[in-house]
Order: sequence, then C-alpha cells, then structure tokens
Amino acid sequence: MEILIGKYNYWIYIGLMMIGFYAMVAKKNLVKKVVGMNIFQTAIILFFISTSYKKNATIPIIIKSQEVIEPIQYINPLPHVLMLTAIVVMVSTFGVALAVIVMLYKQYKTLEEDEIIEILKDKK
Amino acid sequence: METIVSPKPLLAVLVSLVGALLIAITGERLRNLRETWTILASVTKFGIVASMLPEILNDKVIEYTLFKITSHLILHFKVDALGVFFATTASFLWIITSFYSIGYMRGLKEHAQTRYFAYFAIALSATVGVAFSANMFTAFVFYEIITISTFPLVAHKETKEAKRGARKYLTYLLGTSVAFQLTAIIITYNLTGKLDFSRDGVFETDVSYLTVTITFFLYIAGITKAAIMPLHSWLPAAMVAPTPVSALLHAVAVVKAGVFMVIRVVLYVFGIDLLKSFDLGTILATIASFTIIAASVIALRQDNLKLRLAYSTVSQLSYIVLGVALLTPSAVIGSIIHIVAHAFGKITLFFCAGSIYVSAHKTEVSQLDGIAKKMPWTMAAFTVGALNMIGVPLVGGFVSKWYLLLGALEKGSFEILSVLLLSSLLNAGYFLPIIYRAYFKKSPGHAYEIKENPFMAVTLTITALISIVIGFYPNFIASLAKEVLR
Amino acid sequence: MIRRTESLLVETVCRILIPLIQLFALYVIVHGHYSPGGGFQGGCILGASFILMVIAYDIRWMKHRFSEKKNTLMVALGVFIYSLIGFICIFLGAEYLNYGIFHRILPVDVAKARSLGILAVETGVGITVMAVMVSIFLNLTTYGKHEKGEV
Amino acid sequence: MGEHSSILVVVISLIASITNVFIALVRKSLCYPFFVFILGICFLLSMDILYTVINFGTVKYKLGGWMPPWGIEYVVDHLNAFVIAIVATISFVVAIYAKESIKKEIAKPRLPYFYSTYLLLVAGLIGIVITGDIFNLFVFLEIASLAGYALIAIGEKRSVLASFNYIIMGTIGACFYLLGVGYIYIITGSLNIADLTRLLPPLYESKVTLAALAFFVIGVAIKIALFPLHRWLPDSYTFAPSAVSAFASATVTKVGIYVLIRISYTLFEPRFLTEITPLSTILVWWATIAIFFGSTIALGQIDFKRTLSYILVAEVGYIVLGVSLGNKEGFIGAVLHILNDAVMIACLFMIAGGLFYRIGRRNLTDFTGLKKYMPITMTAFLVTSLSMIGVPPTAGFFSKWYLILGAIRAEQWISASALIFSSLVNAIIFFKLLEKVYFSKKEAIPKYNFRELPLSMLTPIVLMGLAVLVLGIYSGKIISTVIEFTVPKGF
Repeated sequence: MEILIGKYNYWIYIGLMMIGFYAMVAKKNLVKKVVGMNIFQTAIILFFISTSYKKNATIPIIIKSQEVIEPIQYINPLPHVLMLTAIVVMVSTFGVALAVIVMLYKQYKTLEEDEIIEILKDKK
Repeated sequence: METIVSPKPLLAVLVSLVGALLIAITGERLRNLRETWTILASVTKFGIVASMLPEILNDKVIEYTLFKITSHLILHFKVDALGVFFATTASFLWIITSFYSIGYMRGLKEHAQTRYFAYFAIALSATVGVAFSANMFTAFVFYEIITISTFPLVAHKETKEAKRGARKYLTYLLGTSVAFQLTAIIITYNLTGKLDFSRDGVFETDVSYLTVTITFFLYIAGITKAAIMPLHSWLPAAMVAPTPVSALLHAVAVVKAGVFMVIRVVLYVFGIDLLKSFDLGTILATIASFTIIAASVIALRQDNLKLRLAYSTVSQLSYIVLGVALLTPSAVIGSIIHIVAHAFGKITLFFCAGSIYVSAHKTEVSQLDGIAKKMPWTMAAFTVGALNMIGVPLVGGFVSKWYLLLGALEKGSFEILSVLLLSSLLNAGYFLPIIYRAYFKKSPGHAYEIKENPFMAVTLTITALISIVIGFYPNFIASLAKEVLR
Repeated sequence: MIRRTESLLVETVCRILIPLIQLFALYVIVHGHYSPGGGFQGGCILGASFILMVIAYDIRWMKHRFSEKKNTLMVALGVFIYSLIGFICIFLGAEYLNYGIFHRILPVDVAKARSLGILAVETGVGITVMAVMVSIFLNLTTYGKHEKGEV
Repeated sequence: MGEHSSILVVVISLIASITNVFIALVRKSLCYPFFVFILGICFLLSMDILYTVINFGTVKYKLGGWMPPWGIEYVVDHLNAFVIAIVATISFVVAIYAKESIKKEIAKPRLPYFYSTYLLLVAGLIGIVITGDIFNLFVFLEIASLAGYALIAIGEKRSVLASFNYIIMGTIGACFYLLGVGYIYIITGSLNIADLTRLLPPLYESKVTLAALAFFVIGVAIKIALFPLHRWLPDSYTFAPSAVSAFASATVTKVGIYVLIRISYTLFEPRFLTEITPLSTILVWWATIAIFFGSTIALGQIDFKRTLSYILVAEVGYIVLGVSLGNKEGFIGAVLHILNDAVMIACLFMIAGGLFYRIGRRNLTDFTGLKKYMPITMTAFLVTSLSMIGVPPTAGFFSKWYLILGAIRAEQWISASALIFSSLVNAIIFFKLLEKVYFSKKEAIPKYNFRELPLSMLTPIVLMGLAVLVLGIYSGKIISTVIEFTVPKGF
C-alpha cells in the first residue's frame, strides 16, 4: 500500500506513459500516433519535474531582502531546466512528425496506416 | 641453421604481379608483346627461385619481413627446403605452360586472352607466396588470393556451365577456408600465441586431446584445395576451365598449394611428435586411403578425358596426404617427391588432353580411337604420363611410390601397403584402355585433317621427358626432399 | 490554409492584444537572466503573438507585414548573436560562452559582465525561437507551399 | 586553434546549417560551396582533435567556463577523437559525392534545405560524441535524429512513411534514454559522465541503477537498430536519397554504438556489466542473434540498398558483440570495425547511388555486365566486397580477426560461428554480384545511360575503395596509436 500511495507520482507517470505507448503502437491513425508520442514524452517530463519537488519549498530565486540562503527552502531547479530543453526537443519532434504527416497526406490522401499499406501493396 | 635476410622471396612473388600489370596494360592489340611479358615474367621468376636453391641446399634459410600489420599478423617470408622445392616446381612448369597456353589460346582463338594471362600470373604469384610463407597468416592471405585470382580463369568461357562450375569452385574453396581454416588459425593463435611455422610445431605438449583434434580437423577441412574427400567435388567442377588452367593450376599450382599447406600444418604447426602421441595421423591416413580408392573407382567410370584426369588428380593428391599422415621419414620423403613427380606426370596428361581438344576437338575417351597415328608425339607423351601415374619403374612416379611403400613398411601397416598396391592397379585400369584405344583401335574417318600444334607438341614432349629424367636420376630430388626432414 | 474571416470582434481584440503580448514577451526575455523567464519562453510568446495575427487576419496580410525573407533573416540573426558572443569569448582568450571575460572590454566587473553576456545570448535565442515558431506554423498550415508563395 | 577545436567543430556546423538557409535566400548557387567548405573545416578540426589527443592525451573543455560537474564539459579522449574523425571524414567525402547524386533525387528548390539538414546531422552526431554530459548527449541525440528524420523523408516516395516509422521508433528510443538519465540523476544528482564514474560504484546494488541501465540499453539499442528493434532501418536507408543513405548508414549507428560503449564502460565499470548484472552475456547473445538474422534476411533481398541495410543490421551486431565480449581483443575488433564498417558501408551505398544515378534502378540484377560501362566504380566495388567478406589484406579481415579471436577467447563459440556464418553470407551475396558484374554481358538498352560516373561521384567512391586497402595494411598502426588507448581499464 505504501508503495502505491507513497510513490504516486511514479504510478501516474507510468500510467501516462503506457497510455502514450498504447496509442503509438495500437492506433491506426497517424495523428493519433503522434498524439500518443506527445503523451509519452509528457509523462517523462512530469516524472522529471516530480522528482525535484519538495514540500514547503519555493522556487529558487533570491529575493533581495532575504539575507540567509537555505538550500532546504528551494526546490531543485535543474530538472526544470532540463525539461525546458526536453520540451524544445519534443516540440521539434512534434513539428517534424506533423510535417511528415502532411507529406503523407499529400501522397496517399489518407492518414490511416492500414489504408496506406493497402495502397502500397496495390502498387506492387 | 643459418639465416640470410634477403628480399629475393618478395621479388619472386612480385615478378609475376608486375607481369600481370604489364599484361593488363599491353592488352589485346599488342598480343606478341603481351606474350613476351608472360614469358619474361615466368623465366625471371624461375631464375629468382632457382637462385635460392644453392643456399637452401647449404642448409641456410632465407627470410624477409615485408610488413608488420599488427604485432602478430605479419607478412613474413621464409624460404626453407620444402618451400623452395614446391616453388621451383611451380615456377618451372609455368614457363612451359606459358608456351603451351599461347598455342592453346591462339589455336582456339579464345576471347579475353589478356584477362586470362593476367590472372594466370597473379595466381602464380600467390602460389609462390604460399610456398614462401613463414606463418599461417601469410599463407592464408596468399591462399585466398589463389582462390580469387583463379575464379576468372575457371569462369573463362562465361557460359552458364562455366559459371556454375566456377561458383561451385568458389563456394568450396572460399567457404571452407573462411569457415574452417580461419577458425583453426584463430584457435591456434588463441592457444599458443604464435602463428609461425616451426619445426617442432607450435603447440605446447600439455594441450588437451579434444582441442588439438578439433583444430587439426578444422585445418584439414579448411584446406579444401587438397581435395580430400568428401570436399573434393570442386575439382571436377573446375574442369570447365581452359586446359592450360586445368594443367597448371588444377594439377600443379592450386591443388599442390593445398597439399603443401597440409604438409605445413602437419609438420610445422602440429609437429610429428604431437600427432604421433595423439594418433591423429592414422585417422588422416584412413581418410586419405579412402579418397585414393574411391576417386580411382570414380575415375574408371568417366568418359570425359579431363574429368577422368581430374578424379585421378584427386586420388593422387591423397597419396601425398597419406605419405605425410604416416609420419615416418620415408613416407614424408615419398610424398614430397610425389609433389614433383605427379606435377610433371599430370601436366603432361592435361597438355595431351588439351592438344587433342585443339587439334581434333575431341573431349571424350570413347572418341579417341586410333588417334595415335594422327598425333604421335601427343600420344607418346600421354603414355609416359600414364606410366608415371601408374608408377612403372624408370618413370618419376615410381620413385615416390617406392618411398611411400617404404614408409608404409616402416610403419608396419599392411592396410596402407595394400591400398597403395590396389590403387596402382586401379590407375592402370583407367589409363591403359585409353592408350589401347589410341594405338590399336581403328580410327573412324575424319572430315578434316588433324594436325598437332607445334607449340603444344614441343611443350608436352618436354614435360614427358622430364618425367623420365626424374625416373632415371631420382637422387637430386630425393636429396632435396631429405633436406626437408633434416 | 487560413482565409480572412473579417470578424470585427476578433480583429479588434487582436489589434489591442497583440502589442500587449509582444510587450510582455520582451519583458520575459529581458528579465530572463535573474527571474523566471528567458529567451526561449519570451520567444515563444512573441511567436505566439504573430501566430495570433495570422489566425485573426490571414497569411497574405501577415506576410505583407513580415515577409518570409525577413523571417529567415531573423532565424539566422538570433543564432548569429548567440554564436558571436561565444566567438568573442574565444577571441578574448576564454572558453566558448565564458562571458565573464567581457569585463576586459566593458567597464564593468565580472559578475555584471556575465549578466550582460547572458542577456545578449537570451536576446538571440528569443529572436530565433520566435522566427522558428512562425515558420513552423506557416509551413504546416500551408502544406509547405508557403515558400513558393502559393498561399 | 588548438584547445578550442572541440567546441568549434560542433558550433561551426550548427551555425552553418542555419546560415545556409539564409544564404539560399541571397544566392542559391553559393549554398553548395559553403556546405562543402564548412564540412572541410570540420574535417580539418577533427584531424586537429585527433592529433592533439594522440600527442597530448585527453582534452577537457569547460563550456562557458563553468566548472564540472555543474557546467557542461566536453571531454575528448582517444575513443571520441577516433569516432569524430570518422564522422567528419565520411561527412566530407559524402558531401563531395552528394553534389551530382542529389541533383537527380531531390527537387532543385529543396537543395539548400538538404544541405542545412545535412549539416545539422553532422553537428548532432559530433555533439553526441564530444560531450561529457549525459543530458547534453540526449539533446544532441535528438538533434541528430531530427535531422535524420527530415533527410530520410526527402527521398523517394515511400521514404516518407519510412521516416514516420523512424520518428515513432526513434522517439521511443530517445525517451527511454531520457528516462535512464532521469534515474541516474535521481540517485546521484549529477549528469557529468566523469563525475558519475566516481559517484556510481557504491550504488551498483541499487535497483534504481539497474533500471537506469536497462532504459539506457533499450534506448540505445533502438537507435542502433539492434536486431528485433531494427524495423525502422531497412526502409529508411532503402528509400532515402543515396547520399543520405551513405552518410547516415555509415555514421548514425556507429555513433549510437559509441554511446553504448560510453554507457557500459565509462559511466559504469566493466565489472558492473559482467559481475553484478548479466548485461554482457545478454548483449553477446542479443548481438549473435542480430548477426544471424541480419545476414539471413539480407540473403533474400532484391533491392541492393535493402540488402546493404540488412547487412548493416548484422554489422551492428558484430560491433555490439565485440564490445560486450569483455576482453581486449573483442573490444579492439569492435572499435576497429566501427571504422572499417563505416568506410565499407559508405562506399557500397555510394556505389548503389551511382547505379541509381545512371540507370534509375538499383536491384541486384542491374549489376549485370557493368564492368564494361563502369570499370573504375566496379573495381572499387570489388575491393569493398572482398573487404565485406573479410579477405585479407583488406580492412574487413582485420576487424573480423580480432572479433573472432575475442569470441574464441571468451569461449563464445556460437558467436564465433555467427561471425563466420555472416562472412559466408556476405561471400554469397557479393560473389553473386561480382559474377554478374564481371562474367555476364548486358545488352545495352539505348534508353539508359551506361557510362562511368561523373568525376565528383567517382572520386569519393575511389577514395573509399582505396581507404579499404590502406586501412587494412595500416590497421596495426591504427590499433597501436589509437585503439589500444580506448580499451576500458578492467580488461
């Protein structure tokens, strides 16, 4: 029970990841696949962010009036920075994937994977 | 033993490579110049190889390190008695074959002659390379070069049949050497840390029986060029090649390179003592004996002259393997002499087959009725070659068989003795009918005139004469062979 | 492909909103080095303002104000600013992007020099992010025909 | 440039890729010279790095002057320098080749974007290799992958779908890698590889470390197309433009394997893989299966580029096998094979591209009788084929020698036989082709343009063909000056 509740952030991220993974693997529609991919990546981002969280802590910005700096007071900023970069990567992957989908649509006039495979088979 | 460092072995290898380059550059338009290059290269090669003979006979060793690729993979030449023995035979026969080839190729107006002569030269380079290798790696490199450079020669006709034969040839030779020989070499290196050939073998005495046995048979299976059954069927398949190729390469250079490697492996990698203690020689001898008898029996049933000669080669090669496998001094000497004796005998026979094909366009034994009248020189030489194979006294083959029999007696093995005698009978069984047909049957009339090609007639007479010379004066060769064992 | 809808409400709201958004974006960019924000976030907001402009009006109108050539120039410009700062650091004898070294050429101390250096870099990043956002959006909405001018 | 080479080689190609788009707006004809010029500079810088590392040892570069482990650090040791040199050289050579080849495969207005994306791929790959920070590595991994997706998508018609599948698979791989980074960060609080090497050993028994390792290995295995995870590779490299196939096949998987080596032997100690986890055993078997299946599937292909792709899958198996055997010989063989395979595969893909350039097809049957029309190309093909089979003294023999030696020394007999099996399969494939090239005659079809390739395509092919021979002869030298130093300490 403790594992279930105490580490709920892990369970959420695993759940989200599996949803994304399921969409990537099982969905026939290409856009749904890409959306699945996004969910998958978001799950990882949540995972990173949740690891840096501390109770009763604040963002690591020094206020001028403050004089003593206690590391305990602040949450770890590094995962946030990393995830900022990861979001950039994610967005660009998303962009490329959408561009490829647009190209696919222009070629096959459909976004269903099985239909595209059908068309390819017919060509052969 | 004294060691001389000299680039002569490298030169011997390079001469024909340069020759091949010149041949390729000269091309078809200046065919006389091209043929001059071939002759020049072959004579120079023989000169270089022969110039090493006196030093070797004086109990010296010539070494030359070409290139250290890694700390243990070294291209290294070392000329000892065994190597120079084989190299001299091969390079001498190349001169003769070159003349013969010119006659054959021009007589048949073959295509792609430049390619033919160029690859021939490369193959000879690699053969001498194998003979002079100082370690397994160098030998393996040249062994592979032989395989690849003879592929175009076997596929020369470019017909479907030729391609199929060549494919089989390559599959057997390259496949087994990569799969078995290379593995064996790597296992050897892993066990001993050495790749050099050495008189006492490279293995320590405390190696396990299983490892040595596996490695030994990986080597034997990997050296398919020795045509030991059941990995022999590339040799008959290679008979689609033009006859000079069959004559020099598939009776002398390629197959002898295989047998030579077997000798090297038996004597210089494992060593007589190790094999004796594990009794591996007997197993090899059994396989070789089986090959001798089985190949002879198959040869009896072949109608195609070249195929019959091919199976005869398979059988004769196993004599050499058998001699080495017996591991007694006389038997080893016998097998070394047999390298030369068989070379001259078989090349004569192939030359005759080629000459008959060029002049009379006949390939089958059953078509040879009464041909001796039209081609007296050819058939006379053929008779000498056949007697050589059978092992009649005063012809070269007798000398080697004598030593082999002595070796079998030394070993006290009655089975081997009977194998040798039985195979001689079988040899007689498949050669004498040809001679009988040629001399005593009546020729069916021909629409065209059969004339011997002078180039070819001269060369095959020379090789036949040399066979007889070996039979009369066996001492020189025997002393050289004994040098190997000293 | 986005056509002009000519909805008065949308156009008016956007006309008021877009400058404010852009102002906020600039604020985020310039305060990025000592408070939450920065080039990337600011650039995104700035890019979003342009995208809003496209949605509210249409692409032709937008390209009239902010042509593709200018946009590509912006992409390159941002990266140039970023790399230039880095190279200046190398020429001054420090590691790439070690802007502390700017105190040699600017009349400030090391800490201030770092602050200024990162501001310059953030500006470059902001410009590039904005331009790239716009160009991704345009490429996707026009099926990639936007370069050929067939909007 | 000296100390700054390591950063410049990444930054210059990165900036150039964006500058190139801008140059395209000004004058399109300038793009190609600029592109080659930049790659030439990268090539020289990479040589400078290699030279520095060989003579003065490991180079460390603190980006932005921040001290590691807080800042990003670029660490260049022998392994990095070696792989960077490979990537830079191949990219430069293929860039020369690309000029003519790409003209027939890509519409003219897209050319500048091709050059830009290509430069981005180079920057990403070099970045992956040069960085000493595992998160920074992820970023470069994605830069390289994104560029790869785009480059593949501009190929033939079917390449778009291949590229889409690659995006999906590649993203999963990258995300797994990122998860591995996350776990490592949770347990150590550091991202710097050198720092982690120090921090991790006390934590080897932790489940978190195990999870991180598992995610790393699966993620990288997808990126290097290790057998059952290879699905994206054949389609992508078959339908991509020839120049892209040549460059990407030679470098992308190799750089992935570099990441695997870094993770297995620098991030963790060799004993972690052999004693604490059974990972090396798993990888040995995995790679063996990859070799078997890659080679077997390659036998049944009709399309030459697809054949090469499956051979590449097998070759990846070779290298992973060598890396995970856990002895010096195997490791040397693997690192040597990174170089040899890059050169051979690049050469073969360029030849496939050349065939496509002249006759618009590249099936195995199209090789018939080509020696008459493309003698020089076919000579290069002959040499490279022999090397693929592993005939001495070409380069392929020596790496195979070390790999088999390593396998035998580790007593992995099945792996050794897999290596030999794959050599035999290569022999069958390539001798079939060589026979078609040299011993079959082609009836000239007037519609097609059977001629030797233009000089700008021929030179790179010949260069690579020569390289196969030269690298073979000098492999001892390469091993003793570079590869010996890359062997992890525990061996």
